[in-house]
Amino acid sequence: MLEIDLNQNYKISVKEPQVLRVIEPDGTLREEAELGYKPSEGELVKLYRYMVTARVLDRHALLLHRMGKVRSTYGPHEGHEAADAGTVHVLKPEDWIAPYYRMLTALMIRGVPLQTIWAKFFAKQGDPDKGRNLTVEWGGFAKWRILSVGAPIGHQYIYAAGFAYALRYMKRDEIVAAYIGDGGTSTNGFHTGLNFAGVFKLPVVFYVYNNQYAISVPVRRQTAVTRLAVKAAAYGIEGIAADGMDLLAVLKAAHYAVSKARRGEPVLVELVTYRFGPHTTADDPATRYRDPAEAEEWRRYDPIARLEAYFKKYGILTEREIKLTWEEAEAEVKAAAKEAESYPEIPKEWIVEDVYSYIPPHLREELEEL
Amino acid sequence: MLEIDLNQNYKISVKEPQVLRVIEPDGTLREEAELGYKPSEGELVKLYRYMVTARVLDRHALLLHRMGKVRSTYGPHEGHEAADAGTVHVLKPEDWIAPYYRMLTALMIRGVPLQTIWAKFFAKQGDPDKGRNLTVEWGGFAKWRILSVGAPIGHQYIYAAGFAYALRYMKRDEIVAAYIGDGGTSTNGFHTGLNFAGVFKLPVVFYVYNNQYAISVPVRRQTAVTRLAVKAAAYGIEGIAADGMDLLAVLKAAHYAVSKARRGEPVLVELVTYRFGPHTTADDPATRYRDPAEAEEWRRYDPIARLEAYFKKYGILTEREIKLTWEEAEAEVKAAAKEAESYPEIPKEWIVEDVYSYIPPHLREELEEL
Amino acid sequence: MMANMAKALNMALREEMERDPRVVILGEDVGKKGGVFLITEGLYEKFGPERVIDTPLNEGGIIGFALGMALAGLKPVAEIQFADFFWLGADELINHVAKIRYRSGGNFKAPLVVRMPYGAGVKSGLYHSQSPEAYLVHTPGLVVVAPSTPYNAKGLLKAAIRSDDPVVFLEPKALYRAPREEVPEEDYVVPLGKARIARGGDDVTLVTYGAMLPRCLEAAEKAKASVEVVDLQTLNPMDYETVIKSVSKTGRLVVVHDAPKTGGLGAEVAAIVAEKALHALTAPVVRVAGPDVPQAPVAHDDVYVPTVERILRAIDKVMAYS
Amino acid sequence: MMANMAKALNMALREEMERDPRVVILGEDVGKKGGVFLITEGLYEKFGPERVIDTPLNEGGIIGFALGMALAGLKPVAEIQFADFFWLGADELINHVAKIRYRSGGNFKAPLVVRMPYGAGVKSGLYHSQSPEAYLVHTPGLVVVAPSTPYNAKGLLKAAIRSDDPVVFLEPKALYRAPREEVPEEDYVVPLGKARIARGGDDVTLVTYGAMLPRCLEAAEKAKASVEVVDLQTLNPMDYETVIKSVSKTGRLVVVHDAPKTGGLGAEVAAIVAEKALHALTAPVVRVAGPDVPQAPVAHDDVYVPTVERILRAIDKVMAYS
Ligand SMILES: Cc1ncc(C[n+]2csc(CCOP(=O)(O)OP(=O)(O)O)c2C)c(N)n1
Ligand SMILES: Cc1ncc(C[n+]2csc(CCOP(=O)(O)OP(=O)(O)O)c2C)c(N)n1
Ligand SMILES: [Mg+2]
Ligand SMILES: [Mg+2]
Repeated sequence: MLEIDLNQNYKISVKEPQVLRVIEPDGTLREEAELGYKPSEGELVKLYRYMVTARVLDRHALLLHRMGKVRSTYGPHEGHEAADAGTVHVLKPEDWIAPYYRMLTALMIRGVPLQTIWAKFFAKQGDPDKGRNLTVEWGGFAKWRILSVGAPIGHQYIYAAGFAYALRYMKRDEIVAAYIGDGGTSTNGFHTGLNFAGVFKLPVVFYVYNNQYAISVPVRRQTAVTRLAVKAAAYGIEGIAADGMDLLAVLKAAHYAVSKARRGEPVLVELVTYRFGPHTTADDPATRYRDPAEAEEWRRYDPIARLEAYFKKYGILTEREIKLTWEEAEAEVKAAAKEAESYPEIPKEWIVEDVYSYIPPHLREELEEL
Repeated sequence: MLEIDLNQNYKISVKEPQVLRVIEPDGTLREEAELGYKPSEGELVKLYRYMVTARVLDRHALLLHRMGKVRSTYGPHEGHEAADAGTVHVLKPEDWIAPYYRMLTALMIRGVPLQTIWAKFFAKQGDPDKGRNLTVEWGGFAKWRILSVGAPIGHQYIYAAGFAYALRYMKRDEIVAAYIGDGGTSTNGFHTGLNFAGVFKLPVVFYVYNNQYAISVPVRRQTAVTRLAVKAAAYGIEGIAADGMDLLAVLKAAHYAVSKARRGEPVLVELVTYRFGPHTTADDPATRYRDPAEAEEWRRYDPIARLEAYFKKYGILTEREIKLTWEEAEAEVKAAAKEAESYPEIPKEWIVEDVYSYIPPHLREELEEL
Repeated sequence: MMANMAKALNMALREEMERDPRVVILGEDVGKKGGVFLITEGLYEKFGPERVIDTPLNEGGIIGFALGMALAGLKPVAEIQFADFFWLGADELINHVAKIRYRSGGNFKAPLVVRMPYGAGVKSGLYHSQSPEAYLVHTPGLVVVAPSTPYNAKGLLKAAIRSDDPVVFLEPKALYRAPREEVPEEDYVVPLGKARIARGGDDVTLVTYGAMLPRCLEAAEKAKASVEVVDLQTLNPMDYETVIKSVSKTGRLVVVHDAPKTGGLGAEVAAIVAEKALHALTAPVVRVAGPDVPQAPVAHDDVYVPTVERILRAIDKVMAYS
Repeated sequence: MMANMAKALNMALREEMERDPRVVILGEDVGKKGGVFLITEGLYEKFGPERVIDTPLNEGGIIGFALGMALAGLKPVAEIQFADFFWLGADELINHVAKIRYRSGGNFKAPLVVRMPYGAGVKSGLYHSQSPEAYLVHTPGLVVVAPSTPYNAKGLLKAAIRSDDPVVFLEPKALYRAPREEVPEEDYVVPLGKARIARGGDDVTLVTYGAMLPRCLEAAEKAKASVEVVDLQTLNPMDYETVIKSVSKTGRLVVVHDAPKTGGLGAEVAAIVAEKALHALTAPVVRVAGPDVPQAPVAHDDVYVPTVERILRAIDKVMAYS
């Protein structure tokens, strides 16, 4: 068959974005990436503290899971701290988060008490979810303006769009920050959330945490594109990418995206990061699908170590202050765990609550029989 | 809040493709669009005849629907003739079509007898679907290598990808041409079909018939992009666009796409066209959602009239030959309808066939009771 | 005024939108076109594009978007063009809408309505005829409603919109244009969760709902036996007490629906009676339902849908016992 | 060899892939990882990436892709990581896989297998615990299978792969690592469409399947009455004759499953008996099932899943009648 070609004009062409980076792995600020948005040193230090607390919490949760105290499976957060910190910090307190599951630092920043998180992990009273969910499902954190997420991946993108539509309809000046993983970009939720947001010009920022894997599936098996931000093209919205382990880059990208979203221009923001731990406590990457050397490579970019290097380099925090931060976090996290361990168990009767706005007769009958 | 901007380098950028056109509305060949792929005059005339037969069949089906002979609802084809003709012609007979519902010309080219189509429209014996489907659902046309399509929009894109994977796995040198409408681009089938095809580098050409509407919903309400081919960017595959009412442009674009697909490079091809009729016989655009003047505007681009102008201009067919073509088509279509009307009705017992590979006992019992 | 069911539903939507600015409508073609069955006719013109929203073609999108709206405090009424397409939004409906109150410990709720035309009887093949009520009833968290007359259609839809729980509202498309009846122009609701006795009788209890009601009434009329017809109206949570009361009186149960028999709602009704009122039964239970084939082949639409004759045969069958 | 169910399933897959090059596996993490429950462990290494295919994260994609493969003549075995996520592929499974033979007048067929771990009992919350069998059984065109032991797991999966019809294969994840039993390394199949008497008895018929079998056997063992346990194995088309034969002997029926009660498969079993063997019943039917709440809250997983005690109470209840 005769080979033919088409003039370039008749083909789409796409240019991938560069990945925004502000802090080099060794802590040096990049010159060409001068920040338009300048957080104060105080803000950065505050965010750093949250990141440290989240990491300590995360590691402690793994420990308590091994001891059988944290119920069900647990999904580690390590590597995502800067992405959470930067994206949540640029929100106003009235704004909403449509989370995905791996977002401990976000909870810290939103002010969820450590006890509440432990209560959830232990499935005890004090858990806003009433002990119904896995540790990785944040069902009932309405008080902190965190929308409800269940395990099936994707739905948060589309309900975030609907929620944002309603906010605008009610003339509330609030926006939604929605989150998903790289694996999640293959879902219908991703496709339809972005499509609706594009059509209705909704005040939503859509974040993709590209941590290189969906459980064992590497991102190159998830999609043929190499930069996930490119997917914005299909929805007529803007796409940008930033180093998700670089707090300053995340802040800058997120601030830009949020200010666009407030004007009714949704943005897709890819944050490039790495999942340092296993997918969950039920997973073992090293023996199955991932070369441990790879994780070591990525360790260079660790969001917390990087921030510490930056702080030290520019005299923002001393070695001692850093050490103290870790120690305080450790103490807080442990004290909270201890407190939550003493919370009462979830009573049996709660099983039939909240199915409906009332308890229908058949559920009362069924409860009797249990 | 401080307004900031990001350097262009950190944003994706997309260039829409131009829409390929070869024949001007008045029949003149465009100079700059010289064909790399040159069909013979004989081929073009043959395709033209199929297009005419399809249009006559389409109009006659509307008539017989009004008379109550064509069952259920009917979805007119008018405006899609060139898109079908060009895209099917470039396939080899061994290749497969994963159709959508509005594709009469494709059936003509694949050699489906008119009687068979009428049998289907009348829901009589001789219908490969055994009278089970709407006129717009092509369920059982395996003999003509047309895969099965039911009403729910989108699924054809994903099974086309799976089918193509299997072809390659079995080392069969065949490809799949899959079709969808502009409305269909919003579905999960579209999203996941293209995504899988991109990841697995499958021999599929994905056509989008952008006929400007999904029932009453205009394409600008379907998506924020203005050129649907751009959606290819999200899947790491190539996207091109052509005038879907210009047979030569369709042939050129389709030939290019097919030759890429044979090398394992899937392509998304947008064919820009118009749905001249109502969505189906149950629809009435003029009084509800579409200005009749708009359809008149688009009439300038009518694929058949355009081809006739081109034929006359370049001496390929005379006025008389054209007239004859219509008359012959008319006669054929009517004769076939008459024949099919005499086919026997579908027997009651068929209702329980083909649910499974055998008739299970409970279905035998249920049949008894009917 | 005299109205058919399509009009009655349209009245309900209009009145609720007038009453409560939080009520919005979304779906494919619900705007200028007024929906493919014209249930939303005139609402776009009256309430504008912000409240009557044509969406892109994605059922998961429609239901998920409605979920988001409901979480934010609106009262969305989503239309799925045909019930057969709710499968493309099954995750959103079954995994999220139905479970969000539960999974959030009551901290979120999703009081929305998903309207869907359902049922065979209009020769529309395998993808414009399905009756998915059994799937939905097996989903805790959803309220499932099926009106059967213009009067209860209006009253039930208004109740659904005012409900604090998510309601799937299954509209029997075969009855949209069935004969008109008097439908008050005033505000009224038909309460959710309550069956009604559509016709009194002593010998046989016919349990049905939605599209099958007229056929059941006709069969009851024609039968030699005295037939009581129970119209469930709300399919979940079901008013089983009304069913049991009736069967306790008649001793004979026939259930009629057009969804396929196996695993259909008839099974649940039969099971409840076999559990709670077995002693009252003088005859085996009979289910008159669609056969277990895809619902419903165009050429066999008439054969597929339960006919008055089949219902009468079932009545004769249970009357043979005493 | 001695094997648990996970291993038995792995053997079945391996043997079928060796026997027939048309058999391919696809799903999320089925490759190097061997699936989240390791059911496909070692197959990627043995058969390579063309036959053991990690897919992008889209259940409609997985099922739809498998459908395309089956149409072309392959024998795909698709894995849905948890049954709870089949909802994201419900259109592909219920509207297309199940109906393609019918809608094509027999000109196409889709002999594929969709494997899904299902069921509560492992404290995994609302989205890793669901038992969707009733939804699937209500879908003509699908064969629905649930193994209950390592032995029948292997034999049924092999039969499913060789079937000419699409099979949904529901794997009771709570039993994956339950005690091992002898599983022949030779080729054998357990035929589809046949129930088995897992334990003989005279007073009560316990009908169950999948994950609930061990609990039913334990209850039968402990009960004072003589209990016959029917293991359905294939849920649709169901071997109702075996059920009726047993109930005709015992006169008492208890059905046990962990899906929510309302509209569960227990309803269908009860209804069949109420239709075809009402005269044989000396006691009301009793269903022991999950309560009608999302399946299943982590903190209440133990309360949610039918316990041996609840089954024993049900046996006592029906034994009170004679
Ligand atoms: C719809 C759906 N399918 C499958 C799963 C099982 N699952 C849980 S997490 C996961 C991978 C998600 O990867 P990604 O989106 O990249 O997020 P990450 O875990 O890497 O943060 C999968 C497949 C699920 N939760 N939902
Ligand atoms: C999943 C699904 N949702 C809704 C419908 C109802 N429906 C039938 S055709 C149609 C519009 C399709 O528009 P498009 O894809 O542009 O194709 P066209 O009819 O314009 O050729 C809709 C909404 C459907 N068939 N399937
Ligand atoms: Mg990931
Ligand atoms: Mg269109």
